[in-house]
Order: sequence, then structure tokens, then C-alpha cells
Amino acid sequence: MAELTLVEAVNDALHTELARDDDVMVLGEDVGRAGGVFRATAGLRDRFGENRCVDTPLAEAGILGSAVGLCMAGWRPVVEMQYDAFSYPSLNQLITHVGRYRWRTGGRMEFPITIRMPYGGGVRAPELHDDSPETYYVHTPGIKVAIPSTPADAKGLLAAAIRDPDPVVVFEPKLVYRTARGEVPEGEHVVPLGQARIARAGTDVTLLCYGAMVPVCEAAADALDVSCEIVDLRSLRPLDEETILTSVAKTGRVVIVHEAPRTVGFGAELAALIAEKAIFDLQGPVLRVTGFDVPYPYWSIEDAYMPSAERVASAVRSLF
Amino acid sequence: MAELTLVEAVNDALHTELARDDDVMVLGEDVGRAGGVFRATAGLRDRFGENRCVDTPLAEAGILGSAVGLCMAGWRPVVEMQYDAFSYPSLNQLITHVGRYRWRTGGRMEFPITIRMPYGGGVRAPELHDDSPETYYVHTPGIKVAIPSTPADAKGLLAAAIRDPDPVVVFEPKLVYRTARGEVPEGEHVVPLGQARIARAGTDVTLLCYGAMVPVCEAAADALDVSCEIVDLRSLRPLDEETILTSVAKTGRVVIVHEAPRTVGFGAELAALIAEKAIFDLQGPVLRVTGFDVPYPYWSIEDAYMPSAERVASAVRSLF
Amino acid sequence: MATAHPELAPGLTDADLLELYRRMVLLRTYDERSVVYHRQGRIGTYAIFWNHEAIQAGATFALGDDDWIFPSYRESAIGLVRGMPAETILQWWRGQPSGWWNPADWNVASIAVPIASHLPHATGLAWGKKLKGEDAVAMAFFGDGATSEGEFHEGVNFAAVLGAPVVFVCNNNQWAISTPLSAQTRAQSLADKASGYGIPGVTVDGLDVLAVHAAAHEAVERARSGGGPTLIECVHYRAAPHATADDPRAYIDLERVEQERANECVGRFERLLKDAGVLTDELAAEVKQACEDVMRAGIAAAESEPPADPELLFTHAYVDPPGNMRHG
Amino acid sequence: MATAHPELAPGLTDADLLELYRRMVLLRTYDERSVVYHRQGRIGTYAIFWNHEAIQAGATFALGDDDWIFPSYRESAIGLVRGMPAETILQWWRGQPSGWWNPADWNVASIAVPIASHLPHATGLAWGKKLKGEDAVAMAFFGDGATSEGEFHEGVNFAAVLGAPVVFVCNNNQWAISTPLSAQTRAQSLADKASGYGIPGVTVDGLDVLAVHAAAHEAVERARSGGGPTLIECVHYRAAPHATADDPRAYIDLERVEQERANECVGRFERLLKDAGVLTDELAAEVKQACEDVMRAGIAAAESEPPADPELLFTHAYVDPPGNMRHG
Ligand SMILES: Cc1ncc(C[n+]2csc(CCOP(=O)(O)OP(=O)(O)O)c2C)c(N)n1
Ligand SMILES: Cc1ncc(C[n+]2csc(CCOP(=O)(O)OP(=O)(O)O)c2C)c(N)n1
Ligand SMILES: [Mg+2]
Ligand SMILES: [Mg+2]
Repeated sequence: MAELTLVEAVNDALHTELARDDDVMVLGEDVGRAGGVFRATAGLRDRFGENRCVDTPLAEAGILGSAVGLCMAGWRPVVEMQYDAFSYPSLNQLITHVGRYRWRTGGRMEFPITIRMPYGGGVRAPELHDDSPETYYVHTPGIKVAIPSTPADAKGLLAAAIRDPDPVVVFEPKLVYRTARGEVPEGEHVVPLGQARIARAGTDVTLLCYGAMVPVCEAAADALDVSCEIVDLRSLRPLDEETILTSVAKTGRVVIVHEAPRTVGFGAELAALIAEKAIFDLQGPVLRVTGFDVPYPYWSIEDAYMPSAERVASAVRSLF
Repeated sequence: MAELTLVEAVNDALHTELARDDDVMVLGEDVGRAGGVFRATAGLRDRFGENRCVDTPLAEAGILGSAVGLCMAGWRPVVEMQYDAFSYPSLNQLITHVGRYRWRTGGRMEFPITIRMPYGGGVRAPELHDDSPETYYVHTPGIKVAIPSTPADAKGLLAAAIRDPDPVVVFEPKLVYRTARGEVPEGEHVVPLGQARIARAGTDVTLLCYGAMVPVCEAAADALDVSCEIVDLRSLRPLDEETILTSVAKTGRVVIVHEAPRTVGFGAELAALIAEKAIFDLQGPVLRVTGFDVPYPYWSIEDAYMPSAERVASAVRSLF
Repeated sequence: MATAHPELAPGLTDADLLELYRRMVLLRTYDERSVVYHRQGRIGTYAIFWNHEAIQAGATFALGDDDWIFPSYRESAIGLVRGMPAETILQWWRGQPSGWWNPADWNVASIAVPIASHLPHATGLAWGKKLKGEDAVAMAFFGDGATSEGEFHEGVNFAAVLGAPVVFVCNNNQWAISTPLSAQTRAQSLADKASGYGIPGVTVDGLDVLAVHAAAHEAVERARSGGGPTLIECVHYRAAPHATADDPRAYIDLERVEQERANECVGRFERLLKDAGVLTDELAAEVKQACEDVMRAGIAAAESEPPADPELLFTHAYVDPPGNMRHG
Repeated sequence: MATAHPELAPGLTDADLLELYRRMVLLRTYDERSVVYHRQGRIGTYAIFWNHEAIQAGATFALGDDDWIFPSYRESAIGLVRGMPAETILQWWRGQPSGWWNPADWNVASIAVPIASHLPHATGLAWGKKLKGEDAVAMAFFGDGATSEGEFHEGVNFAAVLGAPVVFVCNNNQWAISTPLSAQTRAQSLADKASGYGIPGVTVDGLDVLAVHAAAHEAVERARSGGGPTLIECVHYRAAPHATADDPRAYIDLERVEQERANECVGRFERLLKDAGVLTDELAAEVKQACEDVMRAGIAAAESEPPADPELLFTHAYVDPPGNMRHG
């Protein structure tokens, strides 16, 4: 075990998986010479060569589209999108091809693409470096989505994504890239997709969250005198319905937290799941604490946009 | 009043609004010389000239991006995306600019863009002519979304969209383009955004739906011996929460129906709304009948993908 | 291999010329029968490629079996040149499962419906094969309208930068449905776009199968020998509707269409081969007959398939599906 | 207007030359002070444009006040040439509301962060003005890396097809963060891309303000007279980090950077003007002093603004907001 930051754990996973499987390659903008604008791909080009850690032209559809072709040639491409909001030019490839191509071949070809990107707000950056685009991805059939909140999970989920035979998108919470530190298993470490993590056991209310909202929920729980069970989803598709429903059955109260805008944010899916399968367990309304349905603001007021421990805590209080 | 098909009503709205306001112009692929592949823009180029009904190059990001600039020059562009799935190349413009530009200018510039497109399945078409992409649009801050199910609403909602000062996306249910016929007011006709329509009043269960799923819900209601209240949302943003909650308060049972894939489809938002604001009105789980989280299939089996009256009816029965 | 008619096509034997002819006739027969099948309600909407046969047969004749073809809907039947059964392609247009072939079986990618979106795939495949030391070339087909799309630009530029062995074949039929070439570009020729990528670009007569083949042959050799991609523009004029659903009379130049039909590419090649003494009336009739048999057998095989199992909705979406996949 | 130094710049008077010089110094001062302010924690991450002043001042000097400028983050301070207060731009980098100006006040569009995404906007604006009979020209700035994006391609092609009066100014500093030009294109020059759109393309020395101006002047005249868009490539070599967060030592050629710094564009123009007797040491000192005063006043004004009201989250998102907008 080594103590690493979250972004160091991402780098560790990439080194480990490229060393383990010669078919794994990394491509994206500035991933090679610079080792990534967050250093997530540092050292890969020197160690594995410029053909397995490729600085591409500045064109996201070209990057993801080439990755589809690379799969046809037997590669397992790991694509970096430099930032959340800069992945949007690749959405046409994602929706029309990445999520559909295997189906199109009658299941006879595999497209084990991993798309990883830093996501989320609170980093005091210029416009469009703050989005939480998970809805665009998880709504797209054929795509799996994972979001770690700890260094160990950042390594394990990325390894699982790279080894997964289906396309997987891994959103890395850039807000805690360097502040989230923790023990990370050395060598191969895989956290299976579809298993939520009970970040904190509790009895009175269930807080459903992921990524950078996990520490926010923990801070809220610390400030509350009711017992909060914090479920870190880790994976949005496949979704660990059992862990969610078990917790809700126990507590009867739910607050869902995410940064993304509220309307059809992933919280809506969680609320719908509960409204369908746990309706008679509920002792109160299913509440959401989310980003607003407005453009992500300039950073002087971003703290008012981001769900805060205070907003989460007051939502919880309103349930009692 | 004239009896028109839904696509004729769209054409009527465009003729009426271009005649009413010299700043309104139409642009897109094949909207001019051919009058649109569904004839939605027929006659506009001859009547208003090639500068107000423009056949653009084949490039959706270019189309929507130019529309942003056209707004800056004082135009009210009405953009046609030829089909649902062919709008995806424009998503980067939609998310990074169309939804944000007014905010970016401190509210001092307006971007009254209308994006209209035929959407939805069941039309026995080759791949990628069948998508229901409303989630990608309604999740995007700054964007409004309307979806008519009748010819009169197709005209009235499109007119409202064109006159609206904010960007509005209008999804036209191509499955009923020519089969939905009805009385349409002549001349100016506006249906305000944000007002749902009670397609059928009832007492036992609320069916929430829009677009081509309204007739499916009507067929299901006909087949059922419980009294169904069918709410045709007409507009997803702004959303008529009051009509929805009033109906749910009355019936205590809800089935939500849409074609789009289930995960974070708009049904999730509706279920979340109810789970938050109507939880104590409910006598049963909130059910969704939707497309599946798989690629839209080849048409020989598309009927198994599309929500059917049978699937809706059995969902309703399961509530009693 | 020696050629008896070097004046026609250096490097091609009479057997090659006849095979090329056979492929054109096969494509032509597929297309003409498909329009009839559509009218009879035996296939769905269909994208007609009548008079595009010289481009499709000519360009692909320069490929080896290990090379990959990336078709658009306009080249839906291009698998025929690789021996793909007609029923497979007919089933695609009938919306039937067996129409969704395994690209690896034929080295023919799935039919790309979103315009220009398959160009980056061709680039990625060619680049990926090169990185693995395999010497496969990728050939991508697309139209004049496709050159306006961002993904055309990104796909070609990636190939150029990566030195990927790709041949980009632009079917410039001068129309994108109802939109004329003049509304797509102000360039003198679409081949002019090549210089913006630092790659060779050539323009050929899209109705001259030997000219198309010669250009493709040169491009394939260049790609294989590490020279990177080439853009080939094949110019003609769409002489048929865009698809069975389209009525071009509203926009197209009907006189020009008549001229094009009079000069259609299969008959043109047929006359050439007959004048050169390579093809006889008897042989031509045999070839035509054989192609019609292929189609008759193809539609029969297609129609004899059992209805698709709705379970197929779920079978192929994921290797390892999420638990809630069937929950709709 | 007569010019005293036609050998320097035909059509430019001494007053013009001095104003051009002043604008370069103002931009240079803005940039150098901003790096300091960043180090002092008084502004956020900042995209440095040191040695890009000749491009920004030279190209925009060819515009009239009714013409529009479409900047990328690299041209964040370009509003200065239109008289935009320094504090406005500083506030953008401080994430403060007053940094988000009204484009119509200055005919300067908002700073475009997504690469190349603003090119279609410039095209749409120029086209739209033309359709309304106004003769405004749009000038869009973007980098070498931007030319790889699909939206560059679509934006330029639309302008060409529509005959929109746009001048596309490519700041070819030969780096996209850490990615060298050789990884963006195989083209001989980025100006070569113009022929693919059927428009004129020219390459100029990006450190020669008069060369940039001359090319821009010709392009603006052409656009205004109905000649459509032009692509201008301004070549230099990035002599500063991409942004305050970037450490180029990992990838850049430091010797080359030294040469570039020695030949930096402001000093080069200053020497030229002094040799020609247009500029004196005293005047140069005055100009520099005035620019530093502008910055001192600018940062003071910025820092004296009250903290932003969180209510601004909601004020400008919609003209007519949905009822649930505040529900988070
Ligand atoms: C991204 C995208 N936009 C729009 C369409 C709808 N569409 C189908 S064919 C076509 C015209 C294509 O013209 P061209 O590229 O010249 O090819 P051709 O049909 O002439 O072979 C259009 C606009 C599409 N399939 N994909
Ligand atoms: C669509 C998009 N992708 C990625 C980025 C991240 N990014 C910011 S600047 C930059 C490099 C741009 O290089 P170039 O176009 O040469 O302009 P320069 O920075 O050199 O002025 C990148 C990749 C972005 N802003 N937008
Ligand atoms: Mg064409
Ligand atoms: Mg650059």
C-alpha cells in the first residue's frame, strides 16, 4: 500500500494496465509529451513509447472515432478528454457509434474503449472547465459509467473499465484530484463495476452521492445529529440497486446529491428507482440537492451553485 | 379551422411566423429547394426567398453555430435538424453556446433560436432515424423543450418557440407526422410553453406522456376498465408541475411513458418530481414504460422496443 | 501478370477486366432489383446507387482481401465484391438481423448512416493495423456533401498526421439529397481539400471504372508503402433519386440526368471491353444472367428467414449487460 | 490620408503607426502585468499572450468600429484596442460578473473557451449582417491547434459558401499546449487549407505587425466588397507558457524560445519606428507609462468591486425562466 492522491492513483492504474496488456494504449490531447494537463498520464510515453501514449491532433470526434477503429484493429484504447466540457464534440461518435457498434455487428466485435476525463466544479477555473456531464453519457445505451471518489477506487475502477469488454466512461473528480489522498494497493487492483460503497454506515437517512459530492455528504453528516448512511455509488451503469434499496429500506429517508444540473440529472434516475421499488419504505419525500438548471457560473459565485454541506444538511433536517 | 396533418401544421406555423416577422429565417439541410425531406418547409423558399429559407452545407455544428451568430445580427433563426440522431454533431454548440451565451453576456443579448426536428421510432427506417434525444436537450441549462402530439399543438408550440426570447427545441413526432390529423386554427395560433394538456380526464390513474406516446396511452386507456387521466405534457421545460401534481393528487397512481431509453429519460425527472412533491398522495409505486437501455434496433423488432398500448395497460393493471 | 490490353489498363489482365465487369454488373443488378423489391414492398426505404458502380467496383478492385472497406449507405452492397451474399445486404434493408454482418468476416465495416462519421473509424483501423505491423489498407467511401462535415475533416487530418494507410474515396455525384455541390463548397474541386491536409488529392471521372481503379491502385500502393493517405474525388452527376423516398424532379436538372443515363458507366465499360475484344455478347449475357440468379436466390433466401426474435433487442447490446437492461 | 513613411506601411500615417505601437504596448503591458497579478493571487489562471501582440493589434487595426471581433481565450484582452476598460478583462480572469461584457457594446464577442467553436458564430454574424444590408466584417482569432477541429472546418466552409465577410486569423504559434504543429497537420502551411474552401489564404510573419496589418487590410477590403472570407496564417513560435498553470520546459525548445524572445514583436516595431524617426525615446516612455497607469487603475477598479451577488446565478440564464429554475 502506498499513500497517493487521486490523480496519482489514476496514473498508477494506467502504468499498471499498460504494463499488463500490450493492447492497451492511451490517446488524447497533451497526454504524451506533457503527461496530461493534470499529469494523469505522466511517464507513460517515456515508458511505453509514443505509439502507446499518443498526443493526438486537437479534435475530440477524431480522437473517439479513431478509438472505434483502433478497437477493430485489436487495441483497447484509453481516451482522455482533457476536460468535461471539451468532450462534447465527441458526443456524436459516442451516441451513434461507441454505444451501438457492438450491437451493430450482432455482438461479434467488441469495443473495449475507456473514456476518462476530469469532471466537476469548484476549481476556480475559467468558463467550461466545471461541467458534470454524466447524464449525457449514462443516458446513452451501450455505455457504462463509473465515478470514483477515493484514490483506491480511482485506480480500481479505471482498471476495471480498461479490462471491461464494453465501452466505459470514467469521470474523475478534479476538485479532489490532489486533495483526496489515501492508501492505494500496489500492482494490480480492480474494483468491479456495479458495486456501491457504503462510505459511512448509518440508520436514519440515506445520502446517495458519487465523486466530489461524497466528501460534501460526509461533512454534512458530521454536522448533523441524525445518523447518516452515505452510499458512494461508484458506478452509475451498472447500478448497484440492491445496496441502494437495502439502505433506503433501513432508513426510510433519502437525500440524493450531485453537481450536475437537476433536470434529468442522475439523481432523477435514483429518485425514480426508489419511487418504483421502495415507495412503501419511505417516511418522507425523496429529496435532491443538485446543481441548478442554469449555466455553470463564473467562479466568484460557483460555491453558490455547487451543492454544499449546508445545503445537504438542511435537506436532511427537513426530513425530520 | 382547417383539418391538417401534424407536418402540415408545422409548415403552416412556419409560413405564418415568417410572414409575421421579417427577422425569422429557416436554415438547414434540404429545407429550401426540396422543402424538407418531410415537406415541413415546403413553399418557404419560393414565398420568402432563398435568404429566408436556406439550404446549408451538410454540417450540423455549422448550422447551429451560424444560428448563434445570426442571433447576434438580429435574426430569429429556425434551425431544422433533418432527423433526431443527426442533431448530435451540433450538441457541442448547443451545450457550450446556445444554452449559455445569453448568460455570458450578462443577459444583454438574446438568442431566440428555435431548433426543430422530427424524432422518434416506429417508422420502419434504417438505423439512426428513430431516436428520442430529448434528455440530451432538456438536461442542458438555458434550453427549453416542447413536444407536440396534435396538429394544433404542433402549430401553436412551434409559434411559441419561434416567438420565445430563449432557445427552444421542438421535437416533432415523425411517427404521426401524417397520421395525426386535426383541426388547426388558421392564421396566428400560439400555444404557450409550460402548459400541459389533459388529453383525457380520469380518476383512477394518471398517465404522463408526450409526442407519439399520447395515442399509445389513449389506446391503452381504451383497453382498460379503470379510468385513466392522460396528461400530454407538451412542454418538458418549462414543465407544468401543477397540472401533473393535481392529477396525481386526484388519482394516486402514475404511469409515465416515453420512447427514449429509460435511464435518465424524462420519465425519471417526472418520477423524481412526484417522489418529492406528491409522495403522500401515492397509493402505489411510480411506474415507467419506456424504451430500453439498448441501441434502438433494426425495424423488424422495433415494435418490441417501442412502448405499446399493451405494455402501458399491463403497467396500469399492476397498480390495481 | 501480363496484360493482353495494356492500352486499356496497364497491369490488368483480361481476366481482371472481366472480373471488374462482372462486379459492376452485379452491383448494377443488385441496385435495379432492389428498386423493384422496394416497389413490391419486399425491402424498406433504399438508397439507390445506380451509376455509382464504376466508383465502387473500380476503387475496391485495387484492394487485397486483408484491406478494409468502410462504406456509407450509398455503398450498402459493396460487400458483394468480397463475396458477401446478396441476402445479407437485402436483410439490412429489410431491417432483419442477418443483415447486420460481422465486419471481420468480410473486412467490410458496418454501413455508416451518419454522414462522414465513419472516416475516423477507417483512420483508426488503418493506424491500429499499422501499429501492429499488419499492412492492411483502409478505404472509406463518402459523398460530396460529407466533405462539409467536421468528422470528414478530423478523420482525414488524423490519417495524414498519423501516416495511416487510408484511401478516402469521395463519390462526388454533385448532390446531397436536394443540395447541389455549389451549396457545399466554393472549392474548384473537392480534391483541392487534400493540400490542406498535406496529402495527395486527385480527381477522376467517376463513370470511368479504369480511371477510378488506376487512381485507387496508386493510392493503395502509396498507403501500403508508408506514404500515408490519399483523397480521390470521383466526379459524376447523380442520375437517380437519392433514395426510393426521394423525388428529385423538384430540384435536379432532368436534361443532365438524361445525358448521364445515356452515358451510364456499366454500358460504357461493356462497349469498351467489346471493342477491345475482351467481352462477347454471349459472355455479357451469361454474366447478367448469373447476377440475376444471385439476386433471385438472395431475395428468396432473405424472405425465407424466420421473423426476428425480439429477444435480439438485448442479446448484443453489451458483452456484460447491466442488471436493469431489460427494465423498460 | 498621406503617409510620411510609405516605405514602412503604405496607407498608414505616422499617427496610425504610433497608435498601432500604443496598442501593442498596451496589450504587452496587460499581459506582463497579468502574469504578475496571477503570481500575487489577484487574478486566476491566465492564458499568456506575450509576443502575440503584433497579430492582435495588427489584424484588428484593419477593422472599422462596426466590424466584429471574435476572440479565443488567447485574445482575451483584445477589447483593449476598442477602448474596453482593462478592469473588464481583469474581471473575466477574476471570475467576476463585470468581466462578462455585452458584445454589442464593443462589437467584441465573448471570449471563446471551446477551441474553434466561435468560428461558426463569426460566420453567422457576418452572414446575418450581410443579409440585413449592413456592411460589417467579422474577424475571428484561433490557434494552429484549432485548425484540427471540425468546427474550424464547418465555420470556414460555411463562410466560403455563403460569401460571408469574415477574416479568419490563425495565430500559428506552433504549439497547442504541449502538442507541436507537426502533430496537428502534415500541410506545408496552414494557409494551404484555404484552397480546400475555395478562398484566399496567406501566410505572414506573426511578429511583423505591419505585415499582419497589410494582410488583414487586404482581407477586410475583399470581405467588405463581397469577395468573401480569407484565411490569414500568422506564423511565430510560442515564447511563453501556454498559461500560468503550464510548465513548457517538459516539451518546448528552450533555445528557440530564447531567439524568439530576443526578436520579440514590440521591441522590433519600436526599433523600426525609431529608425524611421516616427518614435522617440521620450514618446516611447510616455506610452509605456500611460499603459502602466491603465493597468494600475484597472486592477484597482477590479479589486474595488463588491463581491458578486450569488443571485446572479439566476438573473441571466433565461429571459423568461422556467418556474423550477431555482430548485436545486
Ligand atoms: C450527420 C448526418 N446528417 C444528415 C444526414 C441525412 N442525410 C442522409 S444522406 C444525406 C446527403 C448526403 O449527401 P452526400 O454526402 O453527397 O452523399 P450521397 O447521398 O450523395 O451519396 C443527408 C443530409 C445524415 N445521414 N447524417
Ligand atoms: C474543444 C476543446 N478541446 C480542448 C480544449 C483544451 N485546450 C485549451 S487551449 C488548448 C490548445 C489550443 O492550441 P491552439 O489552438 O494552437 O491555440 P493556442 O493556445 O496555441 O493559442 C487546448 C487543447 C479546449 N479549450 N476546447
Ligand atoms: Mg452526393
Ligand atoms: Mg497554438
